[in-house]
Amino acid sequence: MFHALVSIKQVPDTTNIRIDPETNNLIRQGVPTILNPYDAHAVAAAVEWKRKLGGKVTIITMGPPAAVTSLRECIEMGADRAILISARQFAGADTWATSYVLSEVVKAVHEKDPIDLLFFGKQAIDGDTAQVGPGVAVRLDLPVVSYAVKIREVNLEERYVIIERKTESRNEVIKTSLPTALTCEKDIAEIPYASLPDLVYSLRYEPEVWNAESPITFDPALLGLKGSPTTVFKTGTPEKHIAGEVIKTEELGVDGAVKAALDKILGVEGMASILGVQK
Amino acid sequence: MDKNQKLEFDVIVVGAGLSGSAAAAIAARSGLKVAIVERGQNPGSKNYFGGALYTHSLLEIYPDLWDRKPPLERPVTETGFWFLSKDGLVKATVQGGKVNSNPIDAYVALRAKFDAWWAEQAQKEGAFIIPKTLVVDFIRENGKVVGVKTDRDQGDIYAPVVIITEGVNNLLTQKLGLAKHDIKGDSAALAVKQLISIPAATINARFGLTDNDHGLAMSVMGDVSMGLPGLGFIYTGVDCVSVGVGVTLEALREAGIKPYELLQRYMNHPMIAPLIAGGRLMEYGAHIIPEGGWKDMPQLYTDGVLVAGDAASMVNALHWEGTNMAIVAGKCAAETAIEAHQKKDFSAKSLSSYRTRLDKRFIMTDLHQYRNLSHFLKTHPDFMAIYPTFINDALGMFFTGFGKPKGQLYKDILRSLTDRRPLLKAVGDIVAFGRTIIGI
Amino acid sequence: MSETSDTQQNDLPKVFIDDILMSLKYFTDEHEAHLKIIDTQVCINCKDKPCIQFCPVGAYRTQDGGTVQIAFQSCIECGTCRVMCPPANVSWKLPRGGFGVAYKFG
Amino acid sequence: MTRRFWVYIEQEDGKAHPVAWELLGVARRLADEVNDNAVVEGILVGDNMEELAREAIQYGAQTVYVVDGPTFKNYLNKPYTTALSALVKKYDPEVLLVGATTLGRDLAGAVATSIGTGLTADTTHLAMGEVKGTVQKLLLATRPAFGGNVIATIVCRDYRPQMATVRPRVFTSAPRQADAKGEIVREVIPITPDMINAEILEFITNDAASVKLEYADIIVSGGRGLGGAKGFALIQELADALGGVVGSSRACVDAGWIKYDHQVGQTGKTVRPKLYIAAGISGAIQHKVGMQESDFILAINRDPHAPIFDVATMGIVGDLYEVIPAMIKEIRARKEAQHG
Repeated sequence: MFHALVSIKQVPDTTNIRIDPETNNLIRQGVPTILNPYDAHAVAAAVEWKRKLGGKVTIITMGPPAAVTSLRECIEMGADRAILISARQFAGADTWATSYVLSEVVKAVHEKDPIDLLFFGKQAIDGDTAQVGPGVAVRLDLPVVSYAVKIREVNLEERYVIIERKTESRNEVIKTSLPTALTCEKDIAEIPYASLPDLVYSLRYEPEVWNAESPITFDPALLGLKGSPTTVFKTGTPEKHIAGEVIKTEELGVDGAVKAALDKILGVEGMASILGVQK
Repeated sequence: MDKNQKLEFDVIVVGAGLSGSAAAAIAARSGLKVAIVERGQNPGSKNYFGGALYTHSLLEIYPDLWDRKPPLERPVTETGFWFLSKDGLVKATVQGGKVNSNPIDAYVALRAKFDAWWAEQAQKEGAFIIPKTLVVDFIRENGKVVGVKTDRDQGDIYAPVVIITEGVNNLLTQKLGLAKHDIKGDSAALAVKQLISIPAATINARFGLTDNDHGLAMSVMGDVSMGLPGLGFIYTGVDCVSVGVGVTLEALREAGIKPYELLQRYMNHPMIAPLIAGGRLMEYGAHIIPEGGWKDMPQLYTDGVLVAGDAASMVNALHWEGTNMAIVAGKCAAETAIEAHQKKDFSAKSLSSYRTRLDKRFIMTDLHQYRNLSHFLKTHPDFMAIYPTFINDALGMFFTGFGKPKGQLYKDILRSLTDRRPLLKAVGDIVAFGRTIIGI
Repeated sequence: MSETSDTQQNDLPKVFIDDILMSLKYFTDEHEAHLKIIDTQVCINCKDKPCIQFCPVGAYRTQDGGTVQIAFQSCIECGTCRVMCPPANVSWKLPRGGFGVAYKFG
Repeated sequence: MTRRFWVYIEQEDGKAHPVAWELLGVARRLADEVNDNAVVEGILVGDNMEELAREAIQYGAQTVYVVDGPTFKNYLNKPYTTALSALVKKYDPEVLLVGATTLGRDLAGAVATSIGTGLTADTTHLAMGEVKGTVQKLLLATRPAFGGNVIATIVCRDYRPQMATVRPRVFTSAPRQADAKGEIVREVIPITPDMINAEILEFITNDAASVKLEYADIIVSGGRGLGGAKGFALIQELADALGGVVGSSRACVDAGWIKYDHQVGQTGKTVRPKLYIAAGISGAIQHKVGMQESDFILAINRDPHAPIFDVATMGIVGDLYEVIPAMIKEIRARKEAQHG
């Protein structure tokens, strides 16, 4: 039996975030929270392989009680079990403290119900750090394949998996032993459109809730803000760009405007050599 | 829970809007097993209006409304008409007196927020909400509707009675043959709106509102629609202002204008621009209003089916009523469904008591009374162009006619009307308009 | 040829609808276009192409050769084109459950 | 005590990723900001790294620590993490910078966890600054968050090294000095067979990677103003003349005029080339957020009020179908004049 565990995060939909021009604060009003898109594809991949091999998919997330919505969405896609790890002590965790909590939870699940593949999205769209996946893998001493675009083969008898991952310049096909951790690009699998019974089941599903004391205990010194090596020193808004000179073909003629523009471009240091043209 | 179990309910409501969630709440409260099937990500995510909600209808569903802390914006403490000319404004507004009722008659609201809450209240009454699911057809047995088909695999849901509150694009109602025809371009308006973020204190200052417990809801006529049959509006939320304009579809097409440019033109009007200056666009949207009312009303029931709200063309275009009709009709539909369950009879004949219920309320009376309004506007295409501008000129002249013989002033005022429309025709317009709204 | 070169009628101000649409949230269905032109030739023969004007999100655009193309991704499901396309040449459906526009305020 | 500013020299098949030289440049600046006893050093892991190590010295590494051997021929997370973590433990650097590439992010996340220190990902600005309650200056690592709407400066007070991954193209490359002197220190990190938990079976050329917008020096993008798919032939011609690649606004991708791989913007790629030419692009916010960091933006549009001009370094108001052919002609003429 195949057992996949997927670690997900509920995030504010960053495509909807705006800045208040007067106060420079984030406007959170009307910003929906969603299941991190890369995580959704990771869940889809886990479910796809569960359906091929038989077995089950467990979802974990560390977050506020409202993250139940995202867990239900994973159940809707076909996951079987969902765990919400939620407690005040976890608040303010950076990626290091987060990977500590998640790795402890994965360990606890694994002890009772051994895991073959540990899925993450490649990064969360609110922080874009891409660190939690590799972090958890290191803590658990698992091989990690990041930026996975395709799972080619999962062999439960011979205990290996073949995964295609994307690097900057090419794709690599990597074989690792099970269990393996992977972080997923969107290409890994398409989001399934759930059947109505699956959807209805998910709407009624109540995830297990784990806190800082039960069913497992954590080292309080490693949790939340206290357990985070990094802290936010300050925040601000990106600088506004200032409009440059605008010329008109009406006034300079087409050739005149083109020459003026090229002269200005070539006037920038280093530009002439990039364009292969002298100033 | 067994995933293979047949999905069966006592009542299916199609659409978690104002009407649907009201119907679901009433039916669930009586102990029926109710499912609301909603196509949006969440209840409210597809719903859009100007606008204001009417307190009487909310209280009718939840007498303990205020304890439930509804997410309303400001109460409407000033309302009425603004008449725009090219560069001027005449206000005919009411505040205090009858408007200062307890509770206040109307509240400004934002539908995505309100409808999510409204559906949650139905859920608390026991209704089961199935979001992200589109109803595409009906399940029929012996010619009777016994459930709905959705766009999902194994997507059938069964119930002996289905309440359709699908909104203005009533494809399901049409599919059942209940609607005689699709929406018509001359009796439906496209309304476009921008929701603009402005600090509450600025809103209070600009609109002359005492505090955040005072709000304004205006219908704006005249230059706003460039002479097309249509109306503008402006509503104050707590820290946002809704500005919009609605024009009949036919007129929009004939004029060949882009609705969002018409809206921008209204927002740029010298009397409107200062009210929203410095504001930030929070959301843009558009929706069709089924202004045909009575004339476009489909058959409201058939075997196993009831129709309510926009899907049933329950809109009073002149009074901007629609949400309250939708809510009350939803309640009437639910009561009918409850009665049908008691009688165990879901035939059209049994469900015909829905019509009786509606007849007893303001809904049918009002819709009948205003049945000729869209016809009037169609046959008097200049009505919205001429009179608001005239009012501006007339009052403008009246209040600036210093140092002139007053007899001449009145002649000038009269001429500013007759230049636009011969006197007899103008009198005819007014009489016809009066007859239309009185319902003769 | 520029997208901003549409001739302006009346005294209407120019509006960049794409910027305005940034205020909207969509769940785009990558697999299914809910709006389709039924017969491209009908659009080529349609002289006025009022859809270019009346669509409140400017989802209708003309292309080379006079065909009309729909950016269904920006549709807000109002229904205007279903009702007002003169030759009724739009196959109009609602997006699948969960997809399409999702108003945040309404 | 020597304060070490470390740069991980990312390489693939013996070729350094250009971000490595950018990081050596910024590390030098950071080291100068604390001045006392600060050194810039490079870390190199791979097979046959001698030549690359010398190159790193020419780009400003005072010392290069090299972990060399067939075990490290291709990047694999575990052996590389083990090697880098061991060096960190041995030398206790103050700062460790890694390129925010796919490979660099994979490695940095694992290393930070294994040595137990803080890591700020995907930074776009770095400085050494005073922070209340600390004696020495800390690395102030600034990065965009929430889809670029906010920038946050992150510090790591109590753990070392202070780690950051840095976006390529944010900093300029350090100058190469052929006669630069530096030391190459060979390090031996034993990798036991059980530590090799992954094996690369093959490499595949990635078609999508062939549209290398993110790393292009020159991008010519077309928008709806092209009026049709055919317009991209002209865009391609200009791109060819300049030696650049073709980008697009979302509208054209939606319209099916060009493939998604070319899309620049919030829902496409974020680019920061030296030269970005936006032709017939109105400049919706969604597009601007993807390209406004470009060094030089030339906008060509008929509408003088198009919002693209707000972010353009230079704008030409005119018909792109007149301007671009003229521009192609002018560039070709100037190139010929140079070579001929």
